Amino acid sequence: MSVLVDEETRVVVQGITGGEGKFHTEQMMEYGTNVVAGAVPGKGGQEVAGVPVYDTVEQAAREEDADASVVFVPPAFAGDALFEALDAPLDLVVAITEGIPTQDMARVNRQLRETDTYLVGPNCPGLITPGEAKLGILPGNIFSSGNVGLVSRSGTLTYQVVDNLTKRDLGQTTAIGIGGDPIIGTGFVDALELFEADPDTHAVVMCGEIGGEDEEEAARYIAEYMDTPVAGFIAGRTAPPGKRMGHAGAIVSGSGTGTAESKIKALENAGVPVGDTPEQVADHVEDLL
Amino acid sequence: MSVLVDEETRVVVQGITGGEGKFHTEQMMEYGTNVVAGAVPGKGGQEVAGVPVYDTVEQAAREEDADASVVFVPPAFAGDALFEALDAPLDLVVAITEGIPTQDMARVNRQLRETDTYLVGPNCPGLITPGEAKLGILPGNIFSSGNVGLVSRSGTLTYQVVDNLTKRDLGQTTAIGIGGDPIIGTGFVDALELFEADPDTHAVVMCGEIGGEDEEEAARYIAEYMDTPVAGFIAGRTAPPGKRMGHAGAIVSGSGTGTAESKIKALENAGVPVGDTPEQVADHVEDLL
Amino acid sequence: MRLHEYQAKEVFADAGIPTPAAELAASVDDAVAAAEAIGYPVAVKAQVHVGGRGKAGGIELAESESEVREVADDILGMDLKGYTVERVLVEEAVDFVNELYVGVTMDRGEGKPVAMVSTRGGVNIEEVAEEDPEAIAREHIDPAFGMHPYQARRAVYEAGVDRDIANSVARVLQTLYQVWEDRDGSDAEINPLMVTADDEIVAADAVLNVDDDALFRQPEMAEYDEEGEFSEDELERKADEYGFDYVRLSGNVGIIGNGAGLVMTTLDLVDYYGGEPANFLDVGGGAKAERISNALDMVFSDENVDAVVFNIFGGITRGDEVARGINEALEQFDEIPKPVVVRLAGTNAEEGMEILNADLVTVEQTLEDAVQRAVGYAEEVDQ
Amino acid sequence: MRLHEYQAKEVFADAGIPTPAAELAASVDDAVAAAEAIGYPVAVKAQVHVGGRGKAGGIELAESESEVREVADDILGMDLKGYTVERVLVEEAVDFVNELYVGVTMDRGEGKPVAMVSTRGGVNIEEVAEEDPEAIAREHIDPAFGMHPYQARRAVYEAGVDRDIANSVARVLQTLYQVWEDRDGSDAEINPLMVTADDEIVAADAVLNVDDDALFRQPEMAEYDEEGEFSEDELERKADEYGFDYVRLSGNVGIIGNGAGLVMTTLDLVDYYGGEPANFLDVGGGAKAERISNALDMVFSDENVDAVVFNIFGGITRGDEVARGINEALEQFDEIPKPVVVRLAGTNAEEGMEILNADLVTVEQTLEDAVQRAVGYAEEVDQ
Repeated sequence: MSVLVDEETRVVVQGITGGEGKFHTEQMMEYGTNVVAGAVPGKGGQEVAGVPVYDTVEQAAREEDADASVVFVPPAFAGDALFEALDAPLDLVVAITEGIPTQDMARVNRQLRETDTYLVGPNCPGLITPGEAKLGILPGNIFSSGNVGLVSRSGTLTYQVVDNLTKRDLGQTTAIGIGGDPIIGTGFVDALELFEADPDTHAVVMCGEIGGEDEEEAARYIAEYMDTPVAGFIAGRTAPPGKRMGHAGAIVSGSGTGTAESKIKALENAGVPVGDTPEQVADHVEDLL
Repeated sequence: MSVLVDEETRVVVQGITGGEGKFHTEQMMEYGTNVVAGAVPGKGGQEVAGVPVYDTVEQAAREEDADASVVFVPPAFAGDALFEALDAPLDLVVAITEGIPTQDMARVNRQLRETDTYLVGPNCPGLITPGEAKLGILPGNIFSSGNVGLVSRSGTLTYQVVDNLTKRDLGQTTAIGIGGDPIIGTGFVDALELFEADPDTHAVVMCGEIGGEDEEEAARYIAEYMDTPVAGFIAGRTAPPGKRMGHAGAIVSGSGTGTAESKIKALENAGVPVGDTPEQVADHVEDLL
Repeated sequence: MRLHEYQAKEVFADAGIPTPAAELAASVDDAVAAAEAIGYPVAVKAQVHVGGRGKAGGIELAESESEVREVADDILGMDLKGYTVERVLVEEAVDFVNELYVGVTMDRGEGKPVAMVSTRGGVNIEEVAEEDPEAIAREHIDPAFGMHPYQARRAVYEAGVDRDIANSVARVLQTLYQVWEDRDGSDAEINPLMVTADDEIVAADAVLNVDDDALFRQPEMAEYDEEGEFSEDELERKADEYGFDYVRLSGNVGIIGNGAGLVMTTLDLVDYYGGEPANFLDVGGGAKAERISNALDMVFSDENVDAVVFNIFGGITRGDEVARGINEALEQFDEIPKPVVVRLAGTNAEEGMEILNADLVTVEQTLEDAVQRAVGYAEEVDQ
Repeated sequence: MRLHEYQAKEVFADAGIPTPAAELAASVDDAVAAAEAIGYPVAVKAQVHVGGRGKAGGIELAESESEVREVADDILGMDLKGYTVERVLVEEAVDFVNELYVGVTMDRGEGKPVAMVSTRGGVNIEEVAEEDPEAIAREHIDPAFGMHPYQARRAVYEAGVDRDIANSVARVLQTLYQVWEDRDGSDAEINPLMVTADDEIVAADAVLNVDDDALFRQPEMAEYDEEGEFSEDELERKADEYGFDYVRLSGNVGIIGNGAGLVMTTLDLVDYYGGEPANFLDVGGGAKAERISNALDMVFSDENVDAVVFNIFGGITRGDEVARGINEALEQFDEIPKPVVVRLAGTNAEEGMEILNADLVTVEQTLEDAVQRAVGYAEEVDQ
């Protein structure tokens, strides 16, 4: 089993006619993802990578029975594309786009709370159920099927951790990159809930980083509601206050909130072993299984 | 019993320091309404009609444990006053103000759907549970306590119909003036639901008028869900198309929707006897009880 | 409040919607000068607040100076459904291959704005809505967020607009919605939105109605109102001055009351008892003596009226004040112009009844009796 | 992107928030002329992007021409926390009786804007927030509706602002929110908002930070950015030019990687294995040869750096392209300036490893080994 996506998921790619959209559509299809349509205003009637393009997401969803989308739309138009996807409606929307204005995301987030859609991202690598489907830009070859769920705020860090897992034959149910922006759709707690409810996920790896309080909130959720064991990793122990470390969300505030220390402590208090290195995370997962 | 208001209802008057606000606060208190506070920005600390005034509705609700408000705020500021009341939060908000811009009401209505508050009005006379409390500007003396629920889009027409009822000893559980604007909070269906759930309401009078489709919708609701008998009246049989008959909402569209004829037919098809005159409405109620 | 075509086009053009070159003219010479400046052919369009101007002869094409002179002379001063045409818009005649419809209004049932697009523009859209509702694509707008760009696009594609012009039409619809929202519109419409052979789009007509209740925060729209109608019905103009909700009808029983529902009911009863209402006149809540006097003046000024029923159910309005107002108003006359039947109920009704001068009016106790009595008087006069 | 005080005040004043009379000056003579025009006393304020300017000597009062000359001379050219002061704002000194705080920012946790008011203005508000959170009234704003006027009033009353000035302060907060929303602000702040003896309120300082991701639709704000900082850290300015996410730190191990989380992890591992990171440098996704070369240039230019670890986990980024970029960059040197350890994983990593010129770099297979090797090199150099 898996969470959010599997081989049945019918995917529409928003922005399929752009360079990135086209390239990753091909990559996704090569991996086995069931991409059924593209959606680009004004490009309806065309074909990209063998799938039909529609002018609106609603048309694509209606005509091709799509239930998920992956968004490669440029940041200036991405907020509108997300509203369109929520309104189609779709069950899952994966926003790869980096650099969406924060106020646009606050509005999208407001609308999201009135829907039953899962939004993953933005500014994320997407998610993958190894051997079934990937929605996004993750390199499929490093993943393997198994019983570890993974949720992470960072893209390449996810790859690093997955690589360590896969090399020890610790395969994954689903790996979700939730994105590094200050305002994202699916957060740690949402993902942990999904993994907790999935009988095939026997352990979860949670990769957090400095900034915000999502990891602390996740720790409270784990302590209170989770039976599935969790191992953790937190990036940014050496980040100075007030500096943005690449991700718009990765910033330790001047008043000292959002530090790695506070997150690690919260997780450890919730019984979550936190690795000092990605290798140690794999050690912990082996112990937990 | 009654619906929405009784002698326990703790009322804050928004706009209590204005002429109308003050006058009707006194009238309401004289009738027995439990007015516990006023709310007017900048007037906190004053007293009107013996009740304390607060700067914000939230303060008034918190300090005096109010659960309802009556709004006498001028139209330019009334939309904001309604948002404030919904956010306090209160269980019931009665908006007397006439002339609130329609787009303001569309926004209030949007917010209303996310709350559990009943908004009655705007542009309405309010509501009354005879012998217990009135919230609004209705003349208390024509009402009497009994088993007839009443809901009406019009103020003075309500008085006329109530007068006919009272003179035959057909007292009322609660009478609700829902207001004559195109966009209102509590509609016919909401009010009918409340009366249907009230064991003491043995019959309901519904006074509609031309414009919109609320009466048709109410007829469908009555046919499908109501056991309590309903008698009806529709004002505006002689109204020409395209002319606004006083109420902003009372207009028969050029294409012929919103006519009295269509509303009467819908009600009669739902088994609701519709009176040609207010006197006949009272006849029907006597028959139904 | 309804803007004239030329006013609505000004507002739309300011917002960035393409409109044809045009000039307003109040005389034949001005119309000719405008046409010469714009270049032929031109359309000469009556600027009055009535629908179906084209069919009624209020819009004519002109290909030359002499034709402009002729049609402007015909249209200026003509009576169009009761309104005298005092100004015409002289406008570049657009050579179109297609006519679309775009509009925004408030959907009362949903309590939300709705944006509409149809490829069947240039005809009465209400007829299209009835005959073939599918021909109009509708998007409901969340009033909290306003119109999302994808909604404009979706409506345009849904309506079947050609892909070549879809983006331009979507932009016009988005702008139209923004104007509607910014200006507190009740309706905003472009019909037809013309499409030219080289895929340009132009607003060939324009409707913008503004919410009267919002004029306090729309000073520019209120100014347009001042430039408004020249030749409305005289009584309706008087009602505006007095601040009454008033509608003139064709019967002979004048009706005055307080509260829209009760006044409508009084009209209905006049009809029910065999009479014909001459008007709807609501004096509103809390009316004092002067308002009462003004209301009587209105109804007496209507030469169709043969008798008057005055029906007040007091809530805020006090019976004694109404009675005093009626007395004052009627005492000015040597002879009461038309018989007046009064019925007072509610707040201070008894005091009112006592105050009323029974030499000047007929007093009845119930609504039904009052209406029947007035209908009877009107029939007597009528014979 | 952070506006200077004088820029933020321009924006606030345009929106209707009262600000003191002020002029920007780049020389002592200009400062004196400005003060003469404004009238004494004036405040002379360093325009640099650092907090706590006052305590650091960057803000001084002057009562006369000679005093202005003296303090302007002191401040212009001074080094303020690493920034050279090139301009001062000469401003009317406001005679206040009270200092308030108003601010708007995005509450990440809630995913909503939050507006804040406190009567404890004029001091570091983050300290107030920690010591006495109750002293700051907060209103969360629904981003669909924006700030309702009642919310501004409620925050102001909740904060305990005097009733006499409550409405004016609420208006300022409402305007500040509107500026924040219209300008795509990340933070907007007035601290202190001064209250004078006759209940006037004046924005004595102003902060407006704009969301970098929204600059494409904020051309006016982007222009302000051009007038921006004169004397940033040279390496950080270079990073801006190259378009890297870069943060300079104090250690001696230079770090280059792809992806924020992985680069942070690399820093953490350098620390874990006993080294000290010299920087955070993220080349981003899909980096090609030129970017790789630029990244190496950045790290080599940092004289603190003794060794470099280059850690790539390819997703979009391809190991072979990275390897070629590294070779190209290093082949330009007769002698490699600092030892470089490279670790490639993910997409085309094997190809990359083969391509890498082992004479120029040290290749490691795992992240842990690469970091340890680089830390070792740095220690050697350091000795």
